[in-house]
Amino acid sequence: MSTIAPSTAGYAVDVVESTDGRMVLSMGPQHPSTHGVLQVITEIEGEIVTKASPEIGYLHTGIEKSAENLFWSQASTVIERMDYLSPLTNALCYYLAVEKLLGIDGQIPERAQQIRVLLSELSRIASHCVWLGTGGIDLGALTGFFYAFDLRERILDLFEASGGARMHPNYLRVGGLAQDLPKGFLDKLDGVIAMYEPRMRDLRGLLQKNPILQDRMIDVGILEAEDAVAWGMTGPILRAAGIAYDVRKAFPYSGYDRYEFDVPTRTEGDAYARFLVRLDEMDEAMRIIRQVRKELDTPGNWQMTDTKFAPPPKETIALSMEALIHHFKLVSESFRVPAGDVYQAVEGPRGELGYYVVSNGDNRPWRVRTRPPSMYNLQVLKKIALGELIADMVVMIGSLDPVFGEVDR
Amino acid sequence: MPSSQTPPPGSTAVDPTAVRPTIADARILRVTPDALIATLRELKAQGFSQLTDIGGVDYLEREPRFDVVYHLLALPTRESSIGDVGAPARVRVLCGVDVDQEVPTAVALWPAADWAEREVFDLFGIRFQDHPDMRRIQMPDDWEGYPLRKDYPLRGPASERTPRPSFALKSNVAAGTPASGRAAAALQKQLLEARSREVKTAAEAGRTAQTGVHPGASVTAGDASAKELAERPVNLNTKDNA
Amino acid sequence: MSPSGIGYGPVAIYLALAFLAALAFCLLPGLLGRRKPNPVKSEAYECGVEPTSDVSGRFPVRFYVIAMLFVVFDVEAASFYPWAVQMHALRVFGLAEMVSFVIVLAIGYAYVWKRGGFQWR
Amino acid sequence: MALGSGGDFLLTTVDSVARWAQSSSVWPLTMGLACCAIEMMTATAPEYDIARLGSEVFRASPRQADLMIVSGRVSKKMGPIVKRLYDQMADPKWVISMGACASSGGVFDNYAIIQGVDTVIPVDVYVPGCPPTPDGLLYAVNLIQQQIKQGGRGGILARA
Repeated sequence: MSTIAPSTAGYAVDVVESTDGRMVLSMGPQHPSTHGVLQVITEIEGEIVTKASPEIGYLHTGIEKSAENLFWSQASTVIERMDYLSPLTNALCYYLAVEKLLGIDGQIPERAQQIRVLLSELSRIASHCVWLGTGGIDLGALTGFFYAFDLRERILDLFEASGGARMHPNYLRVGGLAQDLPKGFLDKLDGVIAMYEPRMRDLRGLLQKNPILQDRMIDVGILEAEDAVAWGMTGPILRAAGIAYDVRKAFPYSGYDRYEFDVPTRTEGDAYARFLVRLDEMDEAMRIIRQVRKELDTPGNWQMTDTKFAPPPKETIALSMEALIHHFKLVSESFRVPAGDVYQAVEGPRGELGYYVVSNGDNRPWRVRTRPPSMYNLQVLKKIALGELIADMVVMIGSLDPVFGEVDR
Repeated sequence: MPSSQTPPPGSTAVDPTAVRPTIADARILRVTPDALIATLRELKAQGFSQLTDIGGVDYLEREPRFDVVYHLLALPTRESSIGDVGAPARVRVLCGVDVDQEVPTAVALWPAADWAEREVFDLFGIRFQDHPDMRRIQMPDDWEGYPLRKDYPLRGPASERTPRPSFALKSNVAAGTPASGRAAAALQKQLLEARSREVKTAAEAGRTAQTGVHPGASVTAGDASAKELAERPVNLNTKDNA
Repeated sequence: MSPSGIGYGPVAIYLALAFLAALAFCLLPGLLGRRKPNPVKSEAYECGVEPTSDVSGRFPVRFYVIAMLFVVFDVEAASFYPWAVQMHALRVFGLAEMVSFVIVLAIGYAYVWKRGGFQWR
Repeated sequence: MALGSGGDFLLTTVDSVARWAQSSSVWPLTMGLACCAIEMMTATAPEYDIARLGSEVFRASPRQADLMIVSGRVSKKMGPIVKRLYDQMADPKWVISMGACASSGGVFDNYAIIQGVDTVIPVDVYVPGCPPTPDGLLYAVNLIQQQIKQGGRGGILARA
């Protein structure tokens, strides 16, 4: 009985058979700048990459199998841990799909939709902060890492205030939220909004017109609009190639059509274009947050009152018998979702994050298939890495911004 | 694990895709594997320029058993503003596949299909004809079985289950973390004696003697292979360690 | 003792001490460190997997060109130090000497630049 | 080493100096796996600043690292690689199993995840949390420093 998988010799290392004179190098699972456990088997001739074959699966967690064995509302625990840079976007997309299957997607209260929009824009900024920080470190810009992570810290305080945990707050539920925003939340939010503008000015001043970064990023990993679409690109990479496809504009969900924001695009399609698109996206996200902030002052219902899905308020459980029965039934055997299948897409920080959820009428999902934007974004490395210097491989991986919890699921 | 009430008979649909809730998220097409490539090529000609995802679903009792789901999106392929993009049309092509039936690959139409098809093969066992690199993508290369099939146990085959070491071994105190000054030192001395007794017995059993081994951490794995490490029941409350 | 009185004694001691310290840092870890060899530890480290290909293949010539250029221009930069220290003492003569030195090397630099020696591709 | 009492005194002081030096600069290995890796990075960021414990230099190669922080879930495919990295680290070495997934498989009790990295490599400190807060990680590094100072691996006397 082997307690661990067999030795590494069996891995797909001999995939790239080395033609004469070329060295096969494994930019392996443990590498300072692969942003996670990615193994790129590169065949190099001197400094030029002649063949790059990314190998993934080193963080395969079987999340979709686990989700099939959990109740509908429990499954969001494992699903949130897929894209751990913006967990709320995953949970939001999954719950929107379930609400569509239940047919209650029109009855989500206003305030719940506003808070969902607020939190997914905040997690977009937090995720781009991590991309900016680690991308800067790859190119030697350490100060950017400290500035960006400090801004992210303030945003994580908001998540901690909302759901209780910094990264995986588990704050969403079918039909709304787990609880209302705590008392001091809106003041903290005002603090973040006030702090954002000067901090972004510092970050742009540090990195945007930095000649070293410009030399390292311009004309590296070029991807035209045609190839971007064929390789399944969505999100900042597609918009850096010139196509302004944003799921929040194309298929508005959770009340996004009420806010105006525009979709930044570039046309060069190289690493620097993606850099600029993501920076502008952070500003657009903050623009939405300011609009949502105005709406949050009016209190309202944060959870559907239909107790078939939402547990009754805690205080009523001790008082009324059927509230206790509802609560017990929901907790012990969850609710059932009518049979059917649905595909729901959401604009994640890395692109179109989709959930193809199939239910056979049971109280557990039959199948939860995730459309992982990071996997398709990463796959294009095979194409754009050919003929580039091996030092630029680091810049390309950073500009594709893969998150390996989502790539390997 | 959630309670194991089995759903009342008849309340679960064998083929959920046949039951069409009123959700207008995409146009649905159902094809068979031999008509698949023709349909995809025709859809691509109609303007569905992006294959956003290929997913597999295992409907256990349904005939055909598997579904390979192609999600297509009609995106413009050159620079376009938000207005040009508008609300692109979506199509979902469901391709019913039997257990040992092969599906033609779509890599020729969209290069994005490469990894997606490898993943469907890796997790469902559905092979794709003349795919450039038909290998496992998520699981180790020599893994038996296809994990996302409904008859594949959640925790994997019994042979792969790693034994859970006793909690005593894993507690921080056993790992030498000092509770507090004097108590910690006393505890450490007791653990050291327990450890050295156990090491002595191990030494008599012909194993190499290890002096000064850190309490709690079992022998450094350098010389003991991982398999032996996992099976050695290092348990503080065994009889002779009392 | 040389006429200026101090002589090179202290310099020699200083160099010897530096050399001994360096030697100590190299040898002490080897002596005092523990030996716990295991088969995997002696193998080459390549990001966690077995090394994919032996490195005995021929290196492209481009590496040698870059190495030679670096040596030439680095030594050139190093030779500025003695002049910089004694700049006032050497006055115009030193300046003329250094300018001619730089011009000669600048011609070589321009030639290499035009021939594309610095471009990797 | 058969030394007179004077020799013992000399060696124990050298040993305690060696332990002090080793415990005040425990260099971790950059091996970020999943969500815990992001919290590990946040621990190096200015808010929590692991530099105060002397561990901010994250070495990329196991040859120069003393501490392996297993930050995230270890999949069956990654298991042998974690084991190989551990074997290639120079002695004395310590392991922090960061987070519930590394310590016991966490919420993923399924076919893909090794149920606890201590079935693969010996672990010194387990950090609870999913992911643990950065100050949880700082406390774990602090525990490692105490373990070094109080005996066990490390120093020059303990040959193991």
